[in-house]
Amino acid sequence: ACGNSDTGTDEGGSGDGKIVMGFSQVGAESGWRTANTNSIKEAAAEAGIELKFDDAQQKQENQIKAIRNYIQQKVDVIAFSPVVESGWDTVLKEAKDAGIPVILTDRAVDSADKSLYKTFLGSDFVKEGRLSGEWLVEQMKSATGDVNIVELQGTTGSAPANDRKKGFGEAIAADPKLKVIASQSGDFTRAGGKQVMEQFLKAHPKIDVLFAHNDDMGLGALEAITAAGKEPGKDIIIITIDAVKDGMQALADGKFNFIAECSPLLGPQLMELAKKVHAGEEVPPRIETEETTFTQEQAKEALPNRKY
Amino acid sequence: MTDSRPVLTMTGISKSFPGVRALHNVDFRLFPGEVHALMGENGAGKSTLIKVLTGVYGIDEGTITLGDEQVAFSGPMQASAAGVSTVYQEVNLCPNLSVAENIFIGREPRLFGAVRWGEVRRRARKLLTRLDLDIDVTAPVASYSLAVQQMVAIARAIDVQARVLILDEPTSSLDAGEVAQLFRVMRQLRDEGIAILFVTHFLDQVYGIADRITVLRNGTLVGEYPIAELPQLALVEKMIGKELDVLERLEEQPRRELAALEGGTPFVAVSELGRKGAIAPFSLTIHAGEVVGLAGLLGSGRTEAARLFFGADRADRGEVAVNGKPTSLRNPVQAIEYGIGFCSENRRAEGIIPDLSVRENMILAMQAARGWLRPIPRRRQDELVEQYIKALSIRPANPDVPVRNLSGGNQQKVLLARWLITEPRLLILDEPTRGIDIGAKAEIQKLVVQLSDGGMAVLFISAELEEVLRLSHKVAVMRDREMVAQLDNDDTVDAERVMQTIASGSTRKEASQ
Amino acid sequence: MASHRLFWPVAVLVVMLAVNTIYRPGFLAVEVNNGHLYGTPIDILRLSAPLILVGLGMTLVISTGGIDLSVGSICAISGAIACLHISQAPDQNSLVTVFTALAMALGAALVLGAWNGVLVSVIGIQPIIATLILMVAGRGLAQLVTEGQIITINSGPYRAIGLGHLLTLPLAIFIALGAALLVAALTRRTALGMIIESVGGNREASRLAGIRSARMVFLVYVVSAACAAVAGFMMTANVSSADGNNAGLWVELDAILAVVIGGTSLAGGRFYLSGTILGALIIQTLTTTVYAMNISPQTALLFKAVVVIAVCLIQAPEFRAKLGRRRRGGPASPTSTPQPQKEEVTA
Amino acid sequence: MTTTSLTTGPRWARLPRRHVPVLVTLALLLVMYGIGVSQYRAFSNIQVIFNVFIDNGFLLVVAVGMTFVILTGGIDLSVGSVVAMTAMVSAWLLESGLPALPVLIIALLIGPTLGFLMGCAIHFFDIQPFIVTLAGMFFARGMCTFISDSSIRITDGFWTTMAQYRIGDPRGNFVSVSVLIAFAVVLIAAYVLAYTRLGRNVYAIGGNPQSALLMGLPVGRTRIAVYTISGLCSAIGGILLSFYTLSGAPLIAVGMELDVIAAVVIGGTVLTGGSGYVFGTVLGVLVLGVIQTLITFDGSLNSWWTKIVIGGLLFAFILFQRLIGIRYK
Ligand SMILES: Nc1ncnc2c1ncn2[C@@H]1O[C@H](COP(=O)(O)OP(=O)(O)OP(=O)(O)O)[C@@H](O)[C@H]1O
Ligand SMILES: Nc1ncnc2c1ncn2[C@@H]1O[C@H](COP(=O)(O)OP(=O)(O)OP(=O)(O)O)[C@@H](O)[C@H]1O
Ligand SMILES: [Mg+2]
Ligand SMILES: [Mg+2]
Repeated sequence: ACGNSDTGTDEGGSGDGKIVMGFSQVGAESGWRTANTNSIKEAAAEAGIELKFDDAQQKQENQIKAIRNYIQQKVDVIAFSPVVESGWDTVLKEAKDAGIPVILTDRAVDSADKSLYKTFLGSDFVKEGRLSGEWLVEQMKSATGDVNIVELQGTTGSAPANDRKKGFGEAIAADPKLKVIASQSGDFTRAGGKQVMEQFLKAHPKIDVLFAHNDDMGLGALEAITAAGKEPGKDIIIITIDAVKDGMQALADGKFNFIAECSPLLGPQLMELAKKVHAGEEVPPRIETEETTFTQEQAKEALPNRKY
Repeated sequence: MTDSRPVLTMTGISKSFPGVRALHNVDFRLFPGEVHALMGENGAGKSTLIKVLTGVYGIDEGTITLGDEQVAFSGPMQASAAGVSTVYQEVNLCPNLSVAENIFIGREPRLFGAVRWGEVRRRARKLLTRLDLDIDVTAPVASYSLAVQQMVAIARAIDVQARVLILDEPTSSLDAGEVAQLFRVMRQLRDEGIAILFVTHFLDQVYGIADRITVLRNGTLVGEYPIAELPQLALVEKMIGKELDVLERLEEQPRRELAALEGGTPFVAVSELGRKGAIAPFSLTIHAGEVVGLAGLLGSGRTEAARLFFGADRADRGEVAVNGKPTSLRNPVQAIEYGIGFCSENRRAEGIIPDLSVRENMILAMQAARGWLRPIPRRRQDELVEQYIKALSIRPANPDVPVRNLSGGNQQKVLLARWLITEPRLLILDEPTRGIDIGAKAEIQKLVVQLSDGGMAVLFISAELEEVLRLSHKVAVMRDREMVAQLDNDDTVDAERVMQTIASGSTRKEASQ
Repeated sequence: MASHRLFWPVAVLVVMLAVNTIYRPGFLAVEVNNGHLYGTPIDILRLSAPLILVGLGMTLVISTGGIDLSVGSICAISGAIACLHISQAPDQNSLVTVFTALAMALGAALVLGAWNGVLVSVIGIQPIIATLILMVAGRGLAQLVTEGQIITINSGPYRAIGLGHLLTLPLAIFIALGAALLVAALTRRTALGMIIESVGGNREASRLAGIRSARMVFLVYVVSAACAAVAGFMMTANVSSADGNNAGLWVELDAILAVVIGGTSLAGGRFYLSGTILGALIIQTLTTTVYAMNISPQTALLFKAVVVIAVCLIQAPEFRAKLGRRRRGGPASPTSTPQPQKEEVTA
Repeated sequence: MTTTSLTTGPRWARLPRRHVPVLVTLALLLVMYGIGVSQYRAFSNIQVIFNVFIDNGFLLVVAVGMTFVILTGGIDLSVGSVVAMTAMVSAWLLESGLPALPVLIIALLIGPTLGFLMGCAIHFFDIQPFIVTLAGMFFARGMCTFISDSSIRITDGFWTTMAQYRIGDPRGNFVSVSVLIAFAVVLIAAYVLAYTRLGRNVYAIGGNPQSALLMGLPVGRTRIAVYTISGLCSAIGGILLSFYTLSGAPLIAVGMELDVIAAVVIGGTVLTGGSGYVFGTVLGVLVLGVIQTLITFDGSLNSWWTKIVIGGLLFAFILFQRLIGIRYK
């Protein structure tokens, strides 16, 4: 069932006319990622696209290997979520030479040669950070005195961590009252977020705002805040990114104050694009997923039909 | 015979380990063209003196002069570069490397930096021929018995064009033939003007080859004597500091008479027991209270036979009966359950647990037999350990030092104690007196006699044929991994007769493989 | 005093705490909050509990000359199984549910430990590779259990494993302490410890002394898995959720480090449980220090590298001997002559 | 290392015995490849094999260095981080405008220097290699994020040429320059281990360090040398990786040390030292590469099944390797 036609034509495609897509996923490092994978798999099945899926386990080398193998298998479209931004030129060139179009999802690459891929579909991490920052600036307009912010970063060196930090930093620069007094990596995990927050709470008697680079760290930090005898959402304002179900629940419960969405449900859009690209249609070079932000009220409304 | 100026002078050497003063103000001289025996009891400090000389240990006080220069080697590498070639006690070879490589590593013949393997093998073969050893030099050294390994280590040392050759108990597991061969080579080297330092516990060997003797006792120098001025008894007295009556008593002991043991069921009877590639099928019975000696030359398969008795290797044919009941000895645990104990010849690889203390090493077998859930009470441990430290005069007499810090001979005693403590019904002793000093050896022999009188069966293996004959009721003769004869040890049997049996033993060589 | 085996690890720990206290005087402060003791030292104790547990098992494994890389995965699997069972139960707070969950998860961990044990002791695969298999596949199994999601639970009794209190102190501390005492009693009150050490010190020799070496080797992997399972409960209970991918990630490395800092040699042989516990405390204190002193994540690893190397230098007798000699400007004193070889110096 | 005489039975029989583990590994690798070919059509393309080499060239080089270390009975956990650090430093220096040659030289010096220092700490202070190299791992990884917490692109002409130059046949099958470099490293290492004193000393130390010392071998020097060699190989691996990805990224090659150790051990080298061959290591790397290729060709596994299947394949492989190997023991 796995073999596709290999009848000498360079531009393959299986005999039954089904589009074959090779997709290399970063890994399964978070619930968000799993939702992303599921969305793509479901959408592919729905759209009648044959999906060859590979999990790179957070290793760029594995993704490059996977892409090379897709080229060998002469798939019709290659899509992948790059683990890091840089380092793709060589293999993308090989794909181009083999005449296989490439779509990037979720994360961008920094190739100077934009012809190496057809389009990018995903979120803008910088924007997510900025939206969070802007909301905070708005909230704190009337505040007097310094506003002490602590930040829980994602995995050091990863693109979402870098970009979200950047976007947030840019936005709060608008108000000199807002100060990031401590910033540590919580590795995007609940345990990490909790452990770091515990220390923040002890080292800094006055914390007004927590900005976490994802929901999971925020959820971990919640526990630390409660254990310290403070009330999350009131004593400390909590802003996170992602909007996974547990995070939305916390928001609806009034424990979080604001979430910038980062949607994993790229599947349908990706399949649309794949079909277009395969048919040779022009597609815009950059497509951002439709994303929004949630406040506590919005969360209460949205929660019942949250899929992930 | 000797030059007037020593090639090596050590003066005022002192060396302490934490809690032990191994050497105290020792002087030592070595002249070119002499064989100099360094004598002393176990733990007297012989090996330490050698290691201090070659820089394995730093010295606390004293000076070492080699030739005209004062030296302080940082390690064996420097020492051998300066012309001091050493065979340390215990076999120190790399088990994973081939025989040829072990001989030449560090000074392989090379061409443009590349080792010439063909040349290495050729020269290794030649060198071993000189020692009368014909073995496959490409096989890993670990595949040979300890005795062969010892010969390989000697070969390595004598190939170096050295000024000083040091041999620390090189003969501990060799038998007469190899020793004679080694002595021939040593004499040759001596005549070439090389100074040889030789350590052994065999007095005959000392008197067979040495020119002078230095005696150490408890880390201090007793004296230096020309061989002619120190008769055996005086030497023993100097070594142990008192007259050795034990030894004499044992010498006087009558031959072991074969008691009326043969009638009853033997404790262990094996028939046609064998293992492919190791030993041809053989049959042997051992009765309670009987001492059976295994005689044979190096590599004749004595160790292999003993291992089958203990289940250390699994026999692939033949039958075993313990107390008349057929059974099989599949592993040591089972053998121990039957009351069999086995003291291996290779104390370093198969005997001591270096990290553990003397106490733990001693009680290990007993504890293993009791199971881990029933630890031996501390009081009982103390009793047992104290008893055997005294009986075997183990030094230092501190049960809590790691056994690795003991001298070679004392480690051997600890192993012996490990099995004696279990009070086995059959004790297999493979070279139990290896590296053990003369006083302790007598003690051990006495102990064996005592225990067998008390009903313990013993399977006794020793490179020293006299020792085997002195203790055994019955001698089984091995040759080429085959049991060729069994002799009742009566008046007609002596070393010569055994050697003859070995030489003329039926050669069913093909059948053995 | 300085010659005691635990002197230097303790000294390191004290220095680390002192530095922290100088940086922030409140570091060691402990106050009562909601009837519980609350403060950084308590955090360190609580957070090091899982590491201590994993370290205990790892100590035994290493003592036999082996290594167990799969402990992280086993933490994740056991946590996942327990949380999955609880999350599916109608009443998450029921003690019966929680105990069934724990029993199931522990059972699974024992099976996995036995698997490791068989590979190493019966089939004779090198420990590092044998346990690497489960390290890789085990993550997959954990995710298979959680289906790649984070399972959040809301179970008071289960939470208590990670966050509950007893006598004003976190329960986790008592669990770790209890496990440590249990393992210590099991190994030091019986002959098990000596037997394990002898297997690690010289496997062939202990076989010939009548020890069932293979059985001992098998056993330590099972014990290690059991310890990892309990650690897995703590990790997941601590955040009330099971994350198949991240729970116990890299804990094997920390555990090995703790064991080695504690003075047990990776070559096998003698083991020191109290050393391992100190090692775990040192590692956790180091992590906490990074947060407490707000060392930027970009330089945190450099900081850790420096501390780790300093810790081992201080612990190395060779280093102290050399340092001492330099300071005194002369050769070493007679009593402290360095011995070039620790291993197997036989006469 | 061949024996001249084939006439005597035992000698002839003994010769291959030493090589049995490697031969078994090779046979199993071929079986695995055969399974791939029979299951997936495109698997039989020559380029698939070439890709395994292209994609694992740097891993191979690093594994060769690790083989030296493991042969002495040591271990080097720092390799993955040193690879990343080398790539990172190269990218950073190139970005700051330094020409290719000095960058190469500097980058190639960092790894061996760190290796040398670690070797010294291990030898002179008698600290366990595990801890020392773990600290080295923290240090090198720390340097990466210290230099930059986001990835740096390489646009240098030399680098891009090395990355994209294809050496191949007219039918379009090709290998990259890195593959040739990797092969060169393998050959040199094999030669060093088999024919030089350094190489033989490595084996001797692995066999029994105590004996090696008493036999007058330069144990300290050799120990330090192997960590330096491992550092050098990691540095070369880092350069190859920077060719491969044309960038330096702080999080690249995380956990690579385990892959490398696995490759070396699968290749038949014993972790306690003293026995193993570079050729075995090559096979070990190929085994991991082929497993990875099989997984991507299948393309139907989800994330967790991927891990389980990798573990399962690894298990099956090692089990057969062990069981078949035992027979010949
Ligand atoms: N590394 C060490 N650490 C502590 N003590 C040691 C060490 N090496 C030797 N000793 C002690 O030094 C003393 C002398 O030992 P040495 O090995 O020199 O004896 P020996 O004369 O060679 O004895 P043997 O005849 O048994 O070989 C012994 O008491 C021994 O316990
Ligand atoms: N020509 C030989 N000379 C000596 N040993 C040999 C020879 N050929 C083989 N061997 C080795 O001898 C060993 C068998 O000897 P084993 O140890 O059983 O004999 P042994 O009678 O106990 O001798 P030893 O006195 O050496 O202990 C085998 O390991 C074999 O490899
Ligand atoms: Mg000695
Ligand atoms: Mg023997």
